[in-house]
Amino acid sequence: MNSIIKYLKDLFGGIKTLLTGMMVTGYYFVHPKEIVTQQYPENRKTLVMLDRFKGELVMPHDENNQHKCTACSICEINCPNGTIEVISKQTETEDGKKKKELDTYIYKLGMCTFCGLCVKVCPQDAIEFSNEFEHAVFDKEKLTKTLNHPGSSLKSKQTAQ
Amino acid sequence: MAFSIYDLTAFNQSIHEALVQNLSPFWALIVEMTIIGLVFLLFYAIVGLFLVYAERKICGFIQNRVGPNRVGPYGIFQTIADFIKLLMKELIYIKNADKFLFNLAPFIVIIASFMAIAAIPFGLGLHAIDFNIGVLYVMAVSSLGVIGILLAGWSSNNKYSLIGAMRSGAQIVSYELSIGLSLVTIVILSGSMQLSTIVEQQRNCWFIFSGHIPAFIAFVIFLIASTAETNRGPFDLAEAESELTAGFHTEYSGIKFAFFFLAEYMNMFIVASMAATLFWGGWMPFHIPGLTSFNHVMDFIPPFFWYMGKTMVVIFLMMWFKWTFPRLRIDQLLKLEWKFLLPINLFNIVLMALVVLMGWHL
Amino acid sequence: MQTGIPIEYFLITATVMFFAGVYGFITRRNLITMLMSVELMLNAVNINFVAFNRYLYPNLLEGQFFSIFIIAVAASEAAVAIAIIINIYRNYQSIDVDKTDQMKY
Amino acid sequence: MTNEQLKEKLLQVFPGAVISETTQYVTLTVEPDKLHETAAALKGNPELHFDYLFCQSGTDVKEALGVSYFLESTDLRHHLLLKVSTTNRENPVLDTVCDIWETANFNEREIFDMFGITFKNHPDMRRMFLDEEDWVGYPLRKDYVDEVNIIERN
Amino acid sequence: MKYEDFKDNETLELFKQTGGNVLFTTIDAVINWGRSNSIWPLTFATSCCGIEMMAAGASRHDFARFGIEVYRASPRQSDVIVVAGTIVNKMAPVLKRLYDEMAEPKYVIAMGACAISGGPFYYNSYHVIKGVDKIIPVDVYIPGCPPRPEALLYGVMQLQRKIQTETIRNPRKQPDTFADTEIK
Amino acid sequence: MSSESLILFFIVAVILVGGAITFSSFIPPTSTNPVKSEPYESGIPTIGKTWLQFNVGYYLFAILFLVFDVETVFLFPWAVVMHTLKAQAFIEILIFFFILGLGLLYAWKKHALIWE
Amino acid sequence: MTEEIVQHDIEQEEYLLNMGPQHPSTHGVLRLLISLKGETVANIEPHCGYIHRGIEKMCEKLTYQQIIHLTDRLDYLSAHINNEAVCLLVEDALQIEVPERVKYIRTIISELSRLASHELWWCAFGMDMGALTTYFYGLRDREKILDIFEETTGGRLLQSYNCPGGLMNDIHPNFQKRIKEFIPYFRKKLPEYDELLTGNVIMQERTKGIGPISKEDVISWGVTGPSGRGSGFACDVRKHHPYSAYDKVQFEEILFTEGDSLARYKVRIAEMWESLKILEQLVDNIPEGDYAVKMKPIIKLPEGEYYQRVEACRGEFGVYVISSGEKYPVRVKLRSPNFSNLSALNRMAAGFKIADLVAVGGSLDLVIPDIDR
Amino acid sequence: MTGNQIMFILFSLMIIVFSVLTVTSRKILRAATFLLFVLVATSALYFMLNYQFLAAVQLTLYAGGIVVLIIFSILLTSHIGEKFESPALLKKVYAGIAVVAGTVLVITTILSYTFQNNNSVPRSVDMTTIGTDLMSYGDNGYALPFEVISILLLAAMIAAIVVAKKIKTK
Repeated sequence: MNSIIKYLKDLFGGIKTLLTGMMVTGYYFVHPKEIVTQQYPENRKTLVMLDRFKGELVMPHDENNQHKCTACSICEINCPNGTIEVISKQTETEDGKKKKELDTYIYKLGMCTFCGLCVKVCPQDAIEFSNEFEHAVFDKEKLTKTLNHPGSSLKSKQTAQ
Repeated sequence: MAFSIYDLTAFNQSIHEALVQNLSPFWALIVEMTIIGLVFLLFYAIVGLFLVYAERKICGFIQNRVGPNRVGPYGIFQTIADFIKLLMKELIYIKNADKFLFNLAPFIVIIASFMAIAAIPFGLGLHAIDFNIGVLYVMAVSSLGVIGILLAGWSSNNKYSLIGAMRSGAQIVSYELSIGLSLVTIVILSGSMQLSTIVEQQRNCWFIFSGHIPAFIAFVIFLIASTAETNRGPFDLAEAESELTAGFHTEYSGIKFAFFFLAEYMNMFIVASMAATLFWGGWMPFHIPGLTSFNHVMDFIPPFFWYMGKTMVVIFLMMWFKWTFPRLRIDQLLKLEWKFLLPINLFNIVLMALVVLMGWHL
Repeated sequence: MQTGIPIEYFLITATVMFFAGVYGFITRRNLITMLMSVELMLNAVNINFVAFNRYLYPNLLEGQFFSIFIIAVAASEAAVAIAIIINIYRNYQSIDVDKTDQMKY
Repeated sequence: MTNEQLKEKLLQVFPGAVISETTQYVTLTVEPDKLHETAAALKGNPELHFDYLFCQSGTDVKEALGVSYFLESTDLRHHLLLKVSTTNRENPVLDTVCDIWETANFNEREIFDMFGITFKNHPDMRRMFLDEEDWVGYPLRKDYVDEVNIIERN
Repeated sequence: MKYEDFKDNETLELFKQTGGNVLFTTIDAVINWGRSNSIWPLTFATSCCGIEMMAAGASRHDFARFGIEVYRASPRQSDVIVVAGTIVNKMAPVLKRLYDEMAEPKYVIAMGACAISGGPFYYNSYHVIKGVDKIIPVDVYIPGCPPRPEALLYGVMQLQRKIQTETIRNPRKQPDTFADTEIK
Repeated sequence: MSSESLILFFIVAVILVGGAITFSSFIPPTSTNPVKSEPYESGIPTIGKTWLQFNVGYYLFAILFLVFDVETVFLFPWAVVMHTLKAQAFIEILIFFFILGLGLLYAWKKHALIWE
Repeated sequence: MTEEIVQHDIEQEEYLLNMGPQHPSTHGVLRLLISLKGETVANIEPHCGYIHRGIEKMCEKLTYQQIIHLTDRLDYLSAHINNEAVCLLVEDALQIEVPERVKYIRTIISELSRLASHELWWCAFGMDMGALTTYFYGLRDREKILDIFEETTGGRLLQSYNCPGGLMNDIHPNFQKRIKEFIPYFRKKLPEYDELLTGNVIMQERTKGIGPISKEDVISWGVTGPSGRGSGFACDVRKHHPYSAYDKVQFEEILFTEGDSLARYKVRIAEMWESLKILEQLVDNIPEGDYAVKMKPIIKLPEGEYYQRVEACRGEFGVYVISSGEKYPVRVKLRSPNFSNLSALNRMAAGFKIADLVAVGGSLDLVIPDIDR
Repeated sequence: MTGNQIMFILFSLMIIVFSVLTVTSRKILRAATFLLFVLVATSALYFMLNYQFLAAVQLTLYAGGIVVLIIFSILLTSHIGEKFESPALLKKVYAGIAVVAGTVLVITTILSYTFQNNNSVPRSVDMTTIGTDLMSYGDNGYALPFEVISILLLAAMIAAIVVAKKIKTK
């Protein structure tokens, strides 16, 4: 007799737990306002990235096409996996002193791991992360970027202050 | 009766007569059959595509998301896109596979579901064949599908497939019994196996109400067993994704896979139709004895909509199961059948016989 | 219903089916195929019963009931036969009838 | 048990043991041939009862291939660093401890994979991560060179 | 999204070089519409990017909107293999095999730095494939470590655009260089 | 309509499936490579034979199914006449069930209903 | 003819099935070679290395700051905790006292990581069991945590927020507000998890008594974290060797004694409640102060050996560093919890069915890159 | 030609061809599949003769039951690619001669005998008749066989379990 009671108890107890589960899913089915989906390409205009989001390394240029990078290569040394390549050139200033200047700042987006060390160690705050995340391309070569704009130059001390 | 305005028998008759007058009897038959075949084919395709779409949307809403919405308004063309894609996909032939059986398996699965649909009454005068053994016929034909699954699993020469096929075989044959026995319960109540008669008998009160507790138990068992029979929901061991990748159709690609996929949904539709027909009165409108005006209002909803509505409710229940429950293990699955459903079912049959014996169902 | 088809055609079909079963039973050495041959023969007999019933004694149902009972018996037979075959297979790793003539029990 | 007490206890159990305290843990250094018996005693002795080997690491420091065993007693809550090393770089062999601590089974396979130290009596001495058939060399050794796969920076 | 909003349109134009007559164009349009809106990925993830791929499939971002709902575990039934994570030397033959076992037409998305170039494991690692395009042909590269789900969705849209440039008359073939590459 | 329409259904289904498969085996792009036609097993070549290891559980259920299937089929005619024959049919089916119940009980006690 | 009859029992033959590297239930590229008898698993042989990236070797060529970005990619679900281990080790070795604020923030983010990780485990476990909806509910709630991470650290999954001596930047002004919004939200959602999966009779049947392992075995195999605590092994590093701010908060070490899959499941669910409790205690009490101490640009650890253990989401994570006084370490050993947990899989799941193997694997919550390193 | 005749030709051809294939196919699972076709075609013949219940029983038990069981046991005892060795030529010849002789003999007998078609009023074969017959005693009653079937099934079930489980204890 006990076994029959247990049998029935198992049966009805089991059914009860199943119904409890169905209540949960049923609740969400009849409450469409619980839907959390963000419809990405449609909401592109309104989509705001959180400001610290690390999407891509950029080098800000001001309106005179000037950046702050002095080509000191600290970022290149600190980068754990060689994402950054700073190519500098020697130029002579008016007073005859030799001066190192940025030629090309190569950034391999396809390798970057967004650890943030480069931005952290940069003594000039010349680089920063942007919120851009739409990078997908068909051609791998497109992922190697030159950060300094063509014809850009170092921001002079006076304008910086 | 008000719903006789939707009686299609006369319409069918007129077509039939027009054909007989103009053609020889043999050709008349052929033309008639062709028309029916094409109509059913169309119906089959539409239902299949719709069910896939419905499942996606329903599971989407259950899961707090919107589901497909980029192909056409609300994504209604999603399944058509899927179909075109699958049709334009390469078919892979497996080395060492038994090619003949490998190709045969989808045929068997699809044909089993297609033949079963022939006997289902969709509305007043809307069925292709009206057997006097309709219930048994549907059961018999749909039980052939399992052979397709077994052949698919074996001929793929793949371990996952074989395990999946064996599981599926054991599962389907076991639950076949429960389906059969719960149908027996209804046959006791109605005293007929002809589907049109069974529907007709539910004119005033659906069997799930007039059959008291036994009919309800039979309905629950039928629902569980048919979910298992169609390899769905918590019983999808044959294609248990987390264990056997894709189960018995692991090696099938492109359109052949699509047929297995389609057959799953069609089988679901067939069992849901059977549930609606046998327990919920098929295309019969909902009537409350005594409330004449209410009954008349109900009568003005066309039978086909009644039928589809009831079927969709059952299908929705099955989808709800699928998206809620964890999957059973194979031994639990068989335990459920042999130690719970089968004894309860046998007991239930005796109970129903008692009900009929005492005349309580009237 | 039976317009146009003489009963002989049914009987001939059944005959061919029956002797195919006989041929299989003689030549096959695999127990399962032998079982399948037996099923063929039983099925042929069933066709005869039904045809006779329909054509010769349509006022009776004996042929049909015999067929139904034959099918039931065939099912039971198949169940036991398969159990035995599988048991043989477990012991001898083979279901070849020639290799299993050493049944010990 | 504090480190001081543990040291005393260890000296009591293993007379003449080499004990140092360069890390936060008491360090016991043993010769390769004594390894297995020391390990068994460390687990078996009810007052030491080091039943949990929480880290086992291969080392390649100053020409010596070695293994460090970090032990903890789950009930007495004291720790020990057991070290063993061999200078035979051609064919280093040490005793296995996987009959004492089961977790050593996989760890020793890993050490074999990375350092090439073979463990005697290990039930299943195969490479753990790298390809069993094709891979040549033991990557974590200091003298490992691989010109095919490694791209050196700068 | 408008055509101009996408990146790398130059490469896309290269794919479009083949023209066709009206009939073929219509058929192509229909087929490409089907294909591009029903991209079933293979459940394949090796590391971190796999988690973001899962996140992209979840309610918040909902892959299923693009018709990518059905993750198939069998390569026979999947259309795209999203290489999410590092591929190491031991895994490379497996990946190649999986790719080979997929039915045509098949696509590859390289997701994340590891799959594109080896990422953090480019230098000094003895066991990492430096870019999955050394093993199988890649259609779309999605940088990031790991890329956020929106970036993956963007990548999928890029793939859809690429699929829409295909024609039925000269179907996309596996480049010869990969056809019989033996990977050790 | 008569049972002849079944044939038509059969033919329609065959044409549907066959047509689609034929279409699909010629039109879509194909490619060949050595491993494509090998069985898929999580990306690793299959080890050993594909043939499944032997297990009692699998076929015992098939046998039990067959036995009970026969029973089900015999129940249908009974069920149809339950209305008209009443008590007579009821007693007969009780005997029938009693005997088969013994079988089920036997199987239960012998643990034949447990998958192993 | 008669002599040829072999009387051996057929069940001794092995039927080998590969599960993985590409398999939905191995959560990555683990390969399990299973010997089957019928549907029963006779023996499981894990084959690792399908994502062995040689991180330990790479660490020997990197400075301590740079090592951190590799430890992120070990167990990516507890990335922050792994980083913390390295940072704690460096700070200990250099005997730097980090500000209280840093300790608090680290602890909060650790616990958030743990919550996120356990939620993901819950999704994956539900999916393994076939309850597909868990995947969506779990990830829906996890996104809330990821938003908190992203706002403060700039990364969703891999935050890279720690650095030796403190943090990369200060917390976002919204940080506390967001957490205080999240806690009640999640307290409401957690019971739903129980209703949907934990209580479900199918789930109970499928996990109760499946994959049992005793306390002695757990200790011997070195199974730690929730998996170990499910067998009664008190191995919570937060409790026994407190680091950061764990000595300042009240929380329970969840211990179950059954040792089966259900116990491991329940430990994780209970740990989510505990994490919420810890968060509540900390979030309002973050002290003012610097977010990092000034470190030299090149860190050189004094010659010696160092070991640091922390409680990652899946168990005890340890870093063992041998330094020769240079800026690069001589040897870095990363003690990964999953590696030990995996080794006990055969012990747990052998003798059960394939479906049970999936359940046991799910209850161990393996992260494969952490195993292979 | 009427539809009936076409159907008959189709199905009898199917039966003949597939029965021959069943016994000659060298792949066992194919043989089982051909057997399935034979059985389905037979059931179609029953449908044609309007024995609908019998046809459904044939489909359910033969095609859905026995064939499934046979396929199951084939799956367990033989693996893909395995072929039978062709039977010895001599055996084939002997069997062939015997079978052909038998077939010819029977067919000639059939053709030489004139069947008297009984044109009495056909008895309806709807389910009520079948059910009443099955449940009643006396002339058209089959109550005894009906109950005996249950004993047969019991015996078969016990036998199958005993045989199958026997080795388990070993």
